[in-house]
Amino acid sequence: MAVTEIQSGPSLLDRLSRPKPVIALALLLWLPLTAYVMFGHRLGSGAQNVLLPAIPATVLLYVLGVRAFRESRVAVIGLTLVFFWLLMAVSAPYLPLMDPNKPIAPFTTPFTERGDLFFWLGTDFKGRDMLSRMIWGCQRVLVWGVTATMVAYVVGAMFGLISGYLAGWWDEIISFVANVLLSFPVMVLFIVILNYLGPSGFNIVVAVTFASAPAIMRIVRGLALDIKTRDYVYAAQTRGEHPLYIMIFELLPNVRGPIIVDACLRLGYTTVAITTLTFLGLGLQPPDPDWGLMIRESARTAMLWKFSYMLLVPALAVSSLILGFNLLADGLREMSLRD
Amino acid sequence: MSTNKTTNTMHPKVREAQEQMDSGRLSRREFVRYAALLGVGAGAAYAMAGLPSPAIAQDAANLPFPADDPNAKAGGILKVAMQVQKIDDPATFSWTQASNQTRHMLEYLAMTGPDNVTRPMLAERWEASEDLKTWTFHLRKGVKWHNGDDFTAEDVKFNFERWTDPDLGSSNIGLSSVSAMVEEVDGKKRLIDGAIEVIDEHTIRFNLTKPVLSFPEDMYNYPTAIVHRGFKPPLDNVINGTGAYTIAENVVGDRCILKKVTEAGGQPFEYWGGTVFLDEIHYYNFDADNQLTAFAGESVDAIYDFGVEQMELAKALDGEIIAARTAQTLCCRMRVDAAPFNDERVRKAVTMAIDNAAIKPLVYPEGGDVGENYHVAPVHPDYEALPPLTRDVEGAKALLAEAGHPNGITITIDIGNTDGPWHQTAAEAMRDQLKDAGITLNINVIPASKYWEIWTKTPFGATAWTHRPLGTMVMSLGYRTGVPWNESGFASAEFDAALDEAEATLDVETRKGLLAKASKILQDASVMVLPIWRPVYTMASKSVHGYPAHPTQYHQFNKVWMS
Amino acid sequence: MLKLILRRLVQMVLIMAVSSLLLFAIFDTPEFKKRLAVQELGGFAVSALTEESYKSWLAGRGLDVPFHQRYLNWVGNILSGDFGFSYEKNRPVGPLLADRLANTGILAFFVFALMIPLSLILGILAGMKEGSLQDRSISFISVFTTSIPEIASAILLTVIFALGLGWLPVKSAMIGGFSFRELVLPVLTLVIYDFGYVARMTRASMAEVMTSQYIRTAILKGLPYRRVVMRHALRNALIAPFTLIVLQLNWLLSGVVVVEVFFEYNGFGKLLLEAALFPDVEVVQACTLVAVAVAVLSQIISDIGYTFLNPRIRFA
Amino acid sequence: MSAEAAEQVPVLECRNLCISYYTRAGEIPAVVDFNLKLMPGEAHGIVGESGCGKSTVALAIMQYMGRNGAIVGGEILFEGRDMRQMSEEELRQIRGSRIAMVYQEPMASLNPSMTIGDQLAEVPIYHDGLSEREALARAEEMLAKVRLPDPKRILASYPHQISGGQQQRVVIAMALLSNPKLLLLDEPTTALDVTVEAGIVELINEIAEEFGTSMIYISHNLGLILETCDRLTVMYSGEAVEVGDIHDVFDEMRHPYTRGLFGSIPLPGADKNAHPLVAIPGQLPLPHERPRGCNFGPRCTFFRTGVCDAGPLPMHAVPGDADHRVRCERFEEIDWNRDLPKGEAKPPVEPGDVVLSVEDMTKHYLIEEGGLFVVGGSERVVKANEKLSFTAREAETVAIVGESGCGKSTFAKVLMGLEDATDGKVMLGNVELGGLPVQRRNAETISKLQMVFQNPFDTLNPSHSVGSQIARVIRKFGVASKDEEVEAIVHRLLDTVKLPRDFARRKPRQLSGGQKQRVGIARAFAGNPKVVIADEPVSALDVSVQAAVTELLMDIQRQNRTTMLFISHDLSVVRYLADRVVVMYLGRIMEQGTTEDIFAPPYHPYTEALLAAVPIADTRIEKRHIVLKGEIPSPTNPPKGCPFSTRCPYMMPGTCDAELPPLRDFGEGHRILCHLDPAELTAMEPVIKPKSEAAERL
Repeated sequence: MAVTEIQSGPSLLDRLSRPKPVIALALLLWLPLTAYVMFGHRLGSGAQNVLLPAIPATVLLYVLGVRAFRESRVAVIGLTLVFFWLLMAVSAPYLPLMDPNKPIAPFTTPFTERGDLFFWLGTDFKGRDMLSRMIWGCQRVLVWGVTATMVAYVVGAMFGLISGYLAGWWDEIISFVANVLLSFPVMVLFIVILNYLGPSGFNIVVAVTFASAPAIMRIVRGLALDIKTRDYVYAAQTRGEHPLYIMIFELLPNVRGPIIVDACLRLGYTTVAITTLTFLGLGLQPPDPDWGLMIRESARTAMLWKFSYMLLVPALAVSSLILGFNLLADGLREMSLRD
Repeated sequence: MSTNKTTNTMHPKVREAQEQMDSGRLSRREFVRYAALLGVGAGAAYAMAGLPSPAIAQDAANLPFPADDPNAKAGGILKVAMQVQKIDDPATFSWTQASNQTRHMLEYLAMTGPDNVTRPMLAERWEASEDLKTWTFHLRKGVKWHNGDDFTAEDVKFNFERWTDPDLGSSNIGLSSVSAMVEEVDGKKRLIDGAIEVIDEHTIRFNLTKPVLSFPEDMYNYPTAIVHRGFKPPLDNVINGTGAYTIAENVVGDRCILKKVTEAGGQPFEYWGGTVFLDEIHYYNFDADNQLTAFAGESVDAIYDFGVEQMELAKALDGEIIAARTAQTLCCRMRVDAAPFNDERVRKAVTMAIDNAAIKPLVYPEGGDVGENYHVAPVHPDYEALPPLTRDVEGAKALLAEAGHPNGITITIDIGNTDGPWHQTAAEAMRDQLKDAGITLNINVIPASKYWEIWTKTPFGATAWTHRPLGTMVMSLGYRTGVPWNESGFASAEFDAALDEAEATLDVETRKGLLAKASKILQDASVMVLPIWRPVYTMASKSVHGYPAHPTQYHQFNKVWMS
Repeated sequence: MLKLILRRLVQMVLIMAVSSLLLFAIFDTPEFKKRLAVQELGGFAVSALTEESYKSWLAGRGLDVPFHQRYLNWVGNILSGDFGFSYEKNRPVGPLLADRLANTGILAFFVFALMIPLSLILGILAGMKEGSLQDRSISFISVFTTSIPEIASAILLTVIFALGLGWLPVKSAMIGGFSFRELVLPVLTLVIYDFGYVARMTRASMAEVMTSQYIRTAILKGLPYRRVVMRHALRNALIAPFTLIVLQLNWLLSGVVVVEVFFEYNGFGKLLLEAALFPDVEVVQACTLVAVAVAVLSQIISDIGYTFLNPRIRFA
Repeated sequence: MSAEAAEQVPVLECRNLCISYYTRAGEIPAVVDFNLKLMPGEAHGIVGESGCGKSTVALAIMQYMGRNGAIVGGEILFEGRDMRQMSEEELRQIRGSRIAMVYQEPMASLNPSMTIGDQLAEVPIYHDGLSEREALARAEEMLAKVRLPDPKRILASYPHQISGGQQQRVVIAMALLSNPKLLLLDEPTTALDVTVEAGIVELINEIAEEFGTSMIYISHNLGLILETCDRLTVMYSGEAVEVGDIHDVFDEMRHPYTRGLFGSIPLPGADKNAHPLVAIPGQLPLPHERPRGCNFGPRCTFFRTGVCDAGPLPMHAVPGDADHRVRCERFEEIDWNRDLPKGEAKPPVEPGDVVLSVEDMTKHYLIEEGGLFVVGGSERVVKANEKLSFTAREAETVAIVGESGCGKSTFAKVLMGLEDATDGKVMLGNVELGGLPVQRRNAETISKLQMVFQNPFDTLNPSHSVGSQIARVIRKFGVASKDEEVEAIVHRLLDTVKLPRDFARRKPRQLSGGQKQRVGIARAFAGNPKVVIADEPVSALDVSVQAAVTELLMDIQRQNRTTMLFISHDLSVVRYLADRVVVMYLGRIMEQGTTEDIFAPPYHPYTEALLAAVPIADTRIEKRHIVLKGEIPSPTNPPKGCPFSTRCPYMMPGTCDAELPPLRDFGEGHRILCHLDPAELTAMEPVIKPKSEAAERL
């Protein structure tokens, strides 16, 4: 269906590329995926049907994105990488893949045939198909990564606006708390928090929020401090607007720009964090596939040239995703600098 | 000492046994086993059995160790990758690794060799009364402590007294032998007076409340290392032992360095066990996952063990893979007093829906035996096969329905992977099979440390049990009514009685039967899914000679040498 | 300036107090205590323990006293220079931590020794000619390397240099004593992940300076290009990266965890992780304090450096 | 003269210079067919509005085009040699030694992390191969030459440690160090206060005489050009439209744009009622949207299709004066005396009764240093406003004049309720505002008092559409609530500010500066305010646009009989539109009275200096020459006694710097705060008078 829509001419695309429809599409892509990954087991059999609408949405968003960013090659490359994984995530249940958790033929090296099955990327030490594990693996990283980042941003932006705009004691207190959190090395914070809450996706969200919200808060605070000196804020104040109104309608829309760039970078960091934590055994838990987990599980068995593919596959996968985020960020920055 | 001297003092049962053997009811090996266990020097026993003695020292001192390899070279340092643990108090060791660190310094009354035969070690020989309620140990003379003291019965007494002190929290108190010297007075265990009699400097007798068969085996249980009578924990303060080596440095989580002992209390030290070849034994701390990679990286000459998932890697490495068939297992037990498993039908349904024979190859493609949902392994001499289990999905469904779960049931198993990720593999295999019977198995993977917090409490958990030389041993450790390690909460007087009987019987044939009876009770109660008897794999480089493959990974390097 | 430092130090102490109290509270929960017992006595034994013998064990460990009291004692000990005792490693935390920090210190030293010149030079080269080919290629390289998380680059390097070419050892446990060969991979891993970031920052700041009006002035003064770059541009361009680099110290403390765990390198990060999982309260405490101290001190250093490099603040 | 000129080689000659920038949109011609001939010792002015390419020319002469700029045609001859043919090394040797440049923002043009000494010394070191010590010595004497006090200290200090004026003097000193043949000045005083500017201008003129340096002086301010230059080029959107001697161009301009320019700046004699300003219609074309033919065509009243838009236009010499050239096809057909641009006169407005009265309004700030966890945070008092008292009546325009730091914006803040007055009363009608923060004011009070802001790029929120921002005000002030009503009002307001209605849907970035200001005005008047505070509403706009906005502002005011407080530093604008003037200095009112009173003796010494400082682009005007010494003191530590005492030429030691001067009343609310006795004050000569008269006096 996505295809036909695209064929029906740019006019539609133009209409779609206005903010509202884009957001709608994003939600259409995001909510099902989140639901599927977070509550899939509750949805029981046929859970994958929720992903159906997400697939066209993804494709459509990608097309729009490419059109919007065509000025910057970097951004387009980044976008492509990210959306490749997004597409994989939403369409994984529909792809002709073997069960990622089913042991078939251990230690099958890539591009070899076992019985009537051909293993593109081989199988891991339990004989689970690496290809399908890699593809399924991106789901959890993406969902948890993005969720965590978003939550962190809501929190960070909120406090940033408050301490930036209201200043005074608000600022003193918020900034102090931020300093406390910032003076822990991120990993220490992660370890302590996750060790306390126990390893799980939701706790990762909490941990990431604790770890990144302060930094975000600082950025937003800085922007707010700058913007609040602008005459239009002054005008709003002299109009007797309520601080809340000013923060939400006058400040927030104008901090959006710089934040989006930072968000892409941070998505990268979060992905790194999740993978790393999972590798350390503090993150997502087996058996469902996840890149960090694949590394963790293979690290013990694959320490040999001929088995190194077990490590390389997830390592390269995660790197490509992060590269995608970073390039996207770079592209966006580049464009924002141009005009 | 001469063979006939041995035969003179030979336990009457030995003759009996020899007859059994001759009449073919007892395999030669089994004969050797308890000839030795009844105090006959193993060498002699082998002789009687007409077996070629497997390089067991023939000399009168009947040393428990293999004979010296003629082209053995003295010297060299053996580097082993293993978790280096805290060794404050041997009596409270929780892990084999810790005992390995001390094993070449603190020795045991008996020693179970790689061949699963138990021989006298610090004891020279022992005798059991007819009823197996009185055991007399004759201690080896000329054994010296590193501080120059002689090794005497006092040392042994001291150790037993420690083990039976409940506040020490030593797991030895659970050993059938030791527990048979303990009485419970208003909820507090204590040693029965007169349970231990010191006859003379080198003779000590134990009077037990019930017949115990496995006394010698118990004496090579990892926490039963004999410490000096003056011992006070922590060990580091009183580095003292009878072994050929002593601990020069022990840094937890880093390394444990053992050096050959040269002098004891001023005089040159003369090790009772004959020549040892290695100058030093180094343990370097590598957690289970990394030992093989450390070996691959040639940081070490040998490792403690590696998991089956690493087999392919091991095969690809240049070294010798040493596998041992064991009674180590994964016991997925259901707590009989916790819903839904307090309903026997549910437990039965679970066991019926699972086909152990199908699981084993998935988990351990090579080596190992199929488990039969009770805790006796084919490697045990007193094992007798029960009628084979058959998978019955329909029956399982029926039982579930009967138990009030007509459209299936969802259960959760706690997996700690305490003995490696193969636990999880097994659980996953079980999950796939249970599906057919409408049972949904959620696998709750938790960190090992967390698992140990709940291993006795969780309704459904997979606990790793280590190898014990006799079938009766684990049965009484884990399934007698109310024993501390009864993780399933299984309580059956019938079972206890059957087990008592088995443990009181020497005759293998009869004991097999009796143990089988107890086993059947346990199996029918469907307390556990025990799918696998795992093999243990370890690895040593080609330059290491005589590296033993012990079913419980007890290291005994006295005769190991390096080229 | 002194005021600022004082302010930060006061903050540091406060932060330390707050965080350590929190940690103590966290680790005081029964589960953690039980976990500790299990780790020490083994699961079998613990469940064999009677209630009172467990209590006596707690007492023996000094875990029975309420945690605020324990906290106060602990603080007292810290002030008297005693960092407590490691349950897991069975030795005083002080020397233990010292060893591990020393190892991590060595690691960090080489990382910085490699990373700083590399990133600064690349950054300057890129920033000098913004938009040029040289700039774009350097920028891409740095984006690329920063996109490979430590764990991934650790794997890549191991696979290539240790497993593939067999030039370097797989693990860096250094059981045979210190060895440079074993240090190479960890250092490279950290450098690869980190230099790109600094390089990009340097580039940005250099590019900004090069387009600034005072550089125009300098050029239109008729100064030779070298002089313009070396004397006028560099100093201003290096202010930002400098502070950044110092703050990387803090970042490194996170980075080393993965690397040390992966390579079995016995450093601060590995210690921290092990302690946290054990749970070895006082070690975690001590590690956290160190981490905070490093963070704040590096903050202070970067402040001082910043003011030193930047006369606008120095003579404000 | 001409004979002499013939054999003389011009210092600089630009022939058909064409400069382009390369952007994503492609090549954009920045300067087209630019010609210029500069004789030794001559000072040539280039005047034009933003984006007309005047700075580009300067940089092109320096051969410094940045990455995306390039000289695409013509030649630049420096002393007869084409600079475009020179090697980098040759250029380097010329830059800074033979040709030197002075920049618009002194602070930004000095390296923040090098001492001024080092930065100065570089020049002789690299151009004349002096040793460091000699170089520093020369730098020191040069600093003395540019009248900087205590050169030694300045040599050792960093740029941020000295004031803007001093920085600019340093930059000039740097330029003069190796005695250049040619000095380029790019808006050298724009960033400075008027009284400081005067000092710099004076300095520049002296340099011209002392060193005989040829100068190219770039500015948007005709007045400054008149005070500094001999010849003048008027540029419009990348082209020189008129070139000639100052007096030819000022008195007999032959290009419609030039005349439009003069028509739209308030000269003495201009009067908002009798002779209102005449704005140039339309706005500057964007570089890539220039019309065919005459760039000024679309805005030109004399435009004729087929003639003006035929194609590229050449420069024509004005008959009888070869040096006077214009780029206009029709300049000979136009009757320059008859078709004078003339705005229709408007009836003067009768001011009503007092709307706003300020009595002894005082605002002090407490500055604490540091905050949480600070050991010994200290406090300082900043006296932003001291005892301000004045009144404003309905439909009246009161101008508040002063330079930076005079406290005018603080005063605005207090009025708007963003700050509380520390003391005194501010009455709007019968509401006391001084102690009433905006949150506690009711919608009506708020809507009565609105503001027009200075910076057009800040005044609108970039992320909301123009319409919604006006609508918000309408709703907020309860003027209307139903969507259609609101929309109607929005459209009406857009009409009144002469903007097309469909602008309502546009985002601010799609508007030009002038248009943004119009929207700002519309927004201010949306709630039919009684009082509007206009904070330098036009100072950031281009000259030709300024007039339009100013006129618009006053028309609306006239219609609604609004009281306007017009905050400004530009006396000529003030003189043009204000009914009454309040002169502030360091938070105090120095003088106030009707416009006539202020611009005629008796003056307050500060007012006098201010008047003298303001450059006037009128050749018929003679201005007395007063240059204040020193800089404006920081309001955080004002001088004792009279705040002006540190710079006052009439300073009487012992009195002025000791106690506060008395307030002297000269009737009709004309009050002066000064120690000089009234007689002395009255005896002062007028600062500005017609030339002829001045001639008689001499």
